[in-house]
Amino acid sequence: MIETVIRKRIEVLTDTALVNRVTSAIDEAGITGWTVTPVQSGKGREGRWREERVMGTDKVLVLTIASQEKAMALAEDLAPILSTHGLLLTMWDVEVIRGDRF
Amino acid sequence: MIETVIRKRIEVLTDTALVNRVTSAIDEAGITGWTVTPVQSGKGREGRWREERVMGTDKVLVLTIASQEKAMALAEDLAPILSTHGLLLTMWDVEVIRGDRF
Amino acid sequence: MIETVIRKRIEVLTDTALVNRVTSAIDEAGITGWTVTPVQSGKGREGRWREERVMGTDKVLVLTIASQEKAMALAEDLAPILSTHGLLLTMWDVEVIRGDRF
Amino acid sequence: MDVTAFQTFTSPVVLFFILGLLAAFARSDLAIPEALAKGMSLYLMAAIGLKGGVAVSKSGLDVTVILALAAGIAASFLLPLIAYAVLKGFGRLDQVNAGAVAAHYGSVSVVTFVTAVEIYELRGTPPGGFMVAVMAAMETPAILTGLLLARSAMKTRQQKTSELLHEVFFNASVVLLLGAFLIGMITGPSGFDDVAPFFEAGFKGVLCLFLLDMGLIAARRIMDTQALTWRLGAIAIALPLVNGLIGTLLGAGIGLDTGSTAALGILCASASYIAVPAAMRLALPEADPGIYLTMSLSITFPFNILVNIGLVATFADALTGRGVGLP
Amino acid sequence: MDVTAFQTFTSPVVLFFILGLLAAFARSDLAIPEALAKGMSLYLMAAIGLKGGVAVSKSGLDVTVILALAAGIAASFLLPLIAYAVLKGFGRLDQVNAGAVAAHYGSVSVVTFVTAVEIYELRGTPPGGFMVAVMAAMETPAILTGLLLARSAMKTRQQKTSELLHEVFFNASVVLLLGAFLIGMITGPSGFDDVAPFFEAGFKGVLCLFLLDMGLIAARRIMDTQALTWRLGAIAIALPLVNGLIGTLLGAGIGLDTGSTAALGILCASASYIAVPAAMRLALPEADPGIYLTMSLSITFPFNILVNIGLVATFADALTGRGVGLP
Amino acid sequence: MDVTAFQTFTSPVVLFFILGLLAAFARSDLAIPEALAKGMSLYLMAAIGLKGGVAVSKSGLDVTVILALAAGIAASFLLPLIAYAVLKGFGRLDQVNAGAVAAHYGSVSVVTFVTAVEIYELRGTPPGGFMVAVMAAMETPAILTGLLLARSAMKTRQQKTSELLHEVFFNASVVLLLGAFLIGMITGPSGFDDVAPFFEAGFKGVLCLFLLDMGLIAARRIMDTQALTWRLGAIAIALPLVNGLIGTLLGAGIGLDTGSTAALGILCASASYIAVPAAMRLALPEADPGIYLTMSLSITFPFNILVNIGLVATFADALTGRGVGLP
Ligand SMILES: Nc1ncnc2c1ncn2[C@@H]1O[C@H](COP(=O)(O)O)[C@@H](O)[C@H]1O
Ligand SMILES: Nc1ncnc2c1ncn2[C@@H]1O[C@H](COP(=O)(O)O)[C@@H](O)[C@H]1O
Ligand SMILES: Nc1ncnc2c1ncn2[C@@H]1O[C@H](COP(=O)(O)O)[C@@H](O)[C@H]1O
Ligand code: NA
Ligand code: NA
Ligand code: NA
Repeated sequence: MIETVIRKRIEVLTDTALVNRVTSAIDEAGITGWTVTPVQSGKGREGRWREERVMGTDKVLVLTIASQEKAMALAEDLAPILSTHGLLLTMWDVEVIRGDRF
Repeated sequence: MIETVIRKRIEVLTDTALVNRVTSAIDEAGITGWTVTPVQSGKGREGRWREERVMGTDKVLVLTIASQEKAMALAEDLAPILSTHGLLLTMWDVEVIRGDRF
Repeated sequence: MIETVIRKRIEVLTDTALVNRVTSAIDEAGITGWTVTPVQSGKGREGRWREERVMGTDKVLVLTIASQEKAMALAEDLAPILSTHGLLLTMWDVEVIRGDRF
Repeated sequence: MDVTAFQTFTSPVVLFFILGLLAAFARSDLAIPEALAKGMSLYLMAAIGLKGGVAVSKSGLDVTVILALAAGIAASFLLPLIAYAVLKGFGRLDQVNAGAVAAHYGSVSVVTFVTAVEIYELRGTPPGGFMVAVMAAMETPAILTGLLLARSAMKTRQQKTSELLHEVFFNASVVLLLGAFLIGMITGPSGFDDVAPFFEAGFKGVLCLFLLDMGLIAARRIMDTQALTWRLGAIAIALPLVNGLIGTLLGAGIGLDTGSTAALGILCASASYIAVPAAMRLALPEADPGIYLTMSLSITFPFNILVNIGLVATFADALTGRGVGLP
Repeated sequence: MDVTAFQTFTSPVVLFFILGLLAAFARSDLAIPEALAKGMSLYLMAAIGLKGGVAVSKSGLDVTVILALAAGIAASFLLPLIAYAVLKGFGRLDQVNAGAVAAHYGSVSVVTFVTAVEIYELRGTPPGGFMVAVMAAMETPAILTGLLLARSAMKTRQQKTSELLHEVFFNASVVLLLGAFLIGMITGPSGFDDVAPFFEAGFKGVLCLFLLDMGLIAARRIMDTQALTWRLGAIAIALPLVNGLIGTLLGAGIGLDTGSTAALGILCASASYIAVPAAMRLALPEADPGIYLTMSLSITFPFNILVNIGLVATFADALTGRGVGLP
Repeated sequence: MDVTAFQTFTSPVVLFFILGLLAAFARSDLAIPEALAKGMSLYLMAAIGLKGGVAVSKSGLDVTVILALAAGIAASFLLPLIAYAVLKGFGRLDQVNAGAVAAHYGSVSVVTFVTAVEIYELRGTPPGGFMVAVMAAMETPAILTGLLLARSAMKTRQQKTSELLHEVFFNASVVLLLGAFLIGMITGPSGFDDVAPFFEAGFKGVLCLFLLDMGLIAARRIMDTQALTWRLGAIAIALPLVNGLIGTLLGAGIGLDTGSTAALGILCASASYIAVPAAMRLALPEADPGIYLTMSLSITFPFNILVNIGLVATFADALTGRGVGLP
């Protein structure tokens, strides 16, 4: 049987304009990597956004796998801009294989 | 230390044609928002679908963060069309920051 | 109240070139289906990859819902190529409705 | 007919379609990005709409146009009835699936029409510009007939009728085709000149790449499908033959020129694979897309492109006396 | 003026914009894929840059060009001051939102400029090629003024100034416009001939599809918004009128020809909806995009396309004596 | 040579490439959407294939063509041997990475070829149409040599050979290039006329935007990479020089005209960055893409575009006696 370990998976929904800020926070937290996936549309307190990507208001989802401790450091670091910049952060426990990488 | 609270994350895989039905169910459940992410291809009981997006049979993933109670209301509301319309719904607990928003 | 059951959700980040290998492993594990979602960019031990999709080095995320047992069989099957081929596998428990399908 | 068939197979447009089919059968990884395929189909609809509108702004609307519109709408309403009977009887489909498939065969395929126009222009029998409006008018009536046929068997929460009608009348292709048609009528030939290098000169080249993609998709679908029986395969060949015949007779009957007669024939012969499947997903979710998409897209569409466009033209020649069409 | 207004509404470019507006209001699902829309805007910027550079390589740079650049930069720096006063006073916005909106109205909209050039060429008063460089130069100064106006009210972690300046000076549209302009100057008319079929012949057609998309987006946004008051709506009409007037006076004052005068007017009248919103997201995240995007994109942009391009032209005619422009 | 070098740097195609390099080095956010970049590369391959096929349908196939094909295939098989020796020795790579990189240098870059053809046409020495077939034939043999060289060091679960051969022979670019080539041969000049406005008139313009993207990608990769040593950088310049020399000698040796000789030279000089990396991901996952992509894409590709296309042409002139090529 292979062995799995528990790590945190963090997903941050962010404006494309802010993606560098999020990924550099990940780098600073000492996390090994991150992956950016596209987003199509959404609705929040500011109403719907849909086709505004021509206008530079499109969003992406940044996902990263990290140890509990680094994940909390990242969340701590991003917390102040979460509400001001309309970011959405969720995190949960996942099993990974070869957990020493993260 | 920042404080996190537990919320449900629900993801619904749905035909693009049905996305309005799903998002209005989310709105009706009183959930604050939702986010739509793209999907490329897949395989299910009906076989593979891959390049059929020109044909209006493409799918998307709708994700929403809600309280346990609202999440169950949403699941309840969508349950009848899950099998008839080929939707796929998964939900799990996540930690969020500023949980009062959801 | 609708009834939900617990299943495993597995997500594998993989080079587009290897997606057939991953999906056939899913098929062989007897899992009912899978869904492929796109990925935009990322950073790992090999550095950033961003715009190299013209070059055939783009990645996708393959997600599949399965019973605990089939999920472990899949993880077991993919384990040997995880590090050699730069795959990233995470899995966690989710609630699904109509769990008999999976 | 020999000439037509020959012309079909030396047209780059058709050859790119065949290349797509062969590449998919050889399991090549050749693929056109989704955004591009959608973009090309928007381009083709805008261009065909504009060209039709400009043509009508020159020729004016007359009684022939009204008759052609009426004939097209009637055909779209009624052709699903034949299809339904065959699908339930010979095809052994249940009521819901038979209704869903029937709707596809009453509606039309824009790309089949566009390819036919290209080939008919090469032959010297171009269809009238107003046939674009006929095509747009034929897209949706069949959906209503198909739903009526399937309805009594429907069990799930009903799609609100108003919602469905809205979806049907304001779907992207109807809006773009008719909108561009109107723009063409308003700007006329002089306004069109400005945009002609884009919408006219590029047209056939874009059609080549689009048909390459359609060939890839049609062939991949048929290789992946499990839903198709030989009976359904046979119907997917028979219906375009029969419907093409009916359409051509109808066109000749109301006095259309050769090219427009053939165009009405190919509109009746063609089956929708964009607008109708989208409507069926909403209104008849119990119907199996594996059946209706594979029939319309993987069998009827290639059959029309490779064989039936030529057959219908030959038949229209015979009925109208070739040379009547304005070259 | 009658002629101009009439020409505007028979131009396919404007008609496609109206089609987009109507389709969105009718809640049609017509949509242009994102990648395509981005691609079209890159194409338009490369083409307009190239054409401007080639024109300048023919005419050479002289004192008029320097004056036009100086006038454009000054306008971009100063126009936000007027806008800010109106937005805080009559518009009842707070300091941060007033500063953010003001930055949009000092900057420019590439597509408004491009559409105006098309229409002014039809009228026989084409603007000088150097106006492309003026447009590129006007994109960013307004951002700095807007930030200064909003700054004292900013509470969050400050964007590093160097980072922001970099973003502002190397943003995609400035780089592409100026880069293509330089390439046009280097290659000159002979080098441009090679690529003219792509960048020149296709231009108006691409603009049609792009404006179709802009119409869809502008109308959808205004239907979805909750942030807009009638006061802000009125300002979004008044500012392009006033700024257009100022710009036209400025152009005539420094002795530009009719077409270039009108072009400077429309640059002042237009509001950014790409570069400035992106900068505001970074530098003024507290400002509400629902306000600045809806004003610039859903009100000012359509008003400029449908009405103001014609008004500014008429005014420029009067000020410069029509016929001065080289047809 | 002066003339060639000068022409290279006033060609808009090359200038857009330089713009891309500079924009990326300045850390601008300019980017071409992925779908568009893929679409442009499909367009370029379809167009170059068609044009080659049409040219061959005019000139016919003769012994020269057979010789050129044989020479190209032999070069693709054998050039990796030289590369491998240098990479292991001077470059200090291990067996697996040396094999992987060697495969890239035996194969070809479609865009380098296409750019060279544009520039050679400007010089009055256009290569023969059959060189497109030579290019398609040279894409894959090198992959086999590279794998043989690396194989004994491979540890992981072997890719099934049949699977790999399939991937290699039916990969998208081979299928599209050869398919379009055959279509061009079948339809000939008359069939091509229909689609020429799209595939011919737009060609250089699309190439401009594509090279803009390539410049952005090449520069960003070299800024992000950590894998590159100065030894490998030097090899990435030396190999195209040596291979270009060998290819030109080969072309002159089998009696090709000036343009085709230079084209064979640049095919040998160019390194793959699409087909081969994809194959290596499958077959040699242990090899580091950071090495092979950075070398082929960020060093060899720009070197070929900016310098080597001109050098090879000059050398081909000398060997064949300029003026032999049909202008
Ligand atoms: N900790 C991480 N969290 C999320 N994605 C990651 C992480 N590490 C690596 N990745 C992704 O996996 C890819 C390959 O990683 P690597 O094998 O380390 O080069 C990267 O390009 C990222 O997209
Ligand atoms: N409850 C939610 N679940 C999922 N996504 C959300 C939720 N609320 C907001 N979002 C996303 O976050 C974006 C910004 O939200 P807001 O800050 O509320 O305007 C929205 O446009 C949505 O895409
Ligand atoms: N076990 C699964 N895991 C992930 N996605 C699935 C699974 N089963 C089905 N799907 C997705 O749901 C779609 C519809 O499935 P079905 O209703 O079985 O045809 C498929 O095309 C897949 O994209
Ligand atoms: Na039909
Ligand atoms: Na302005
Ligand atoms: Na080579």
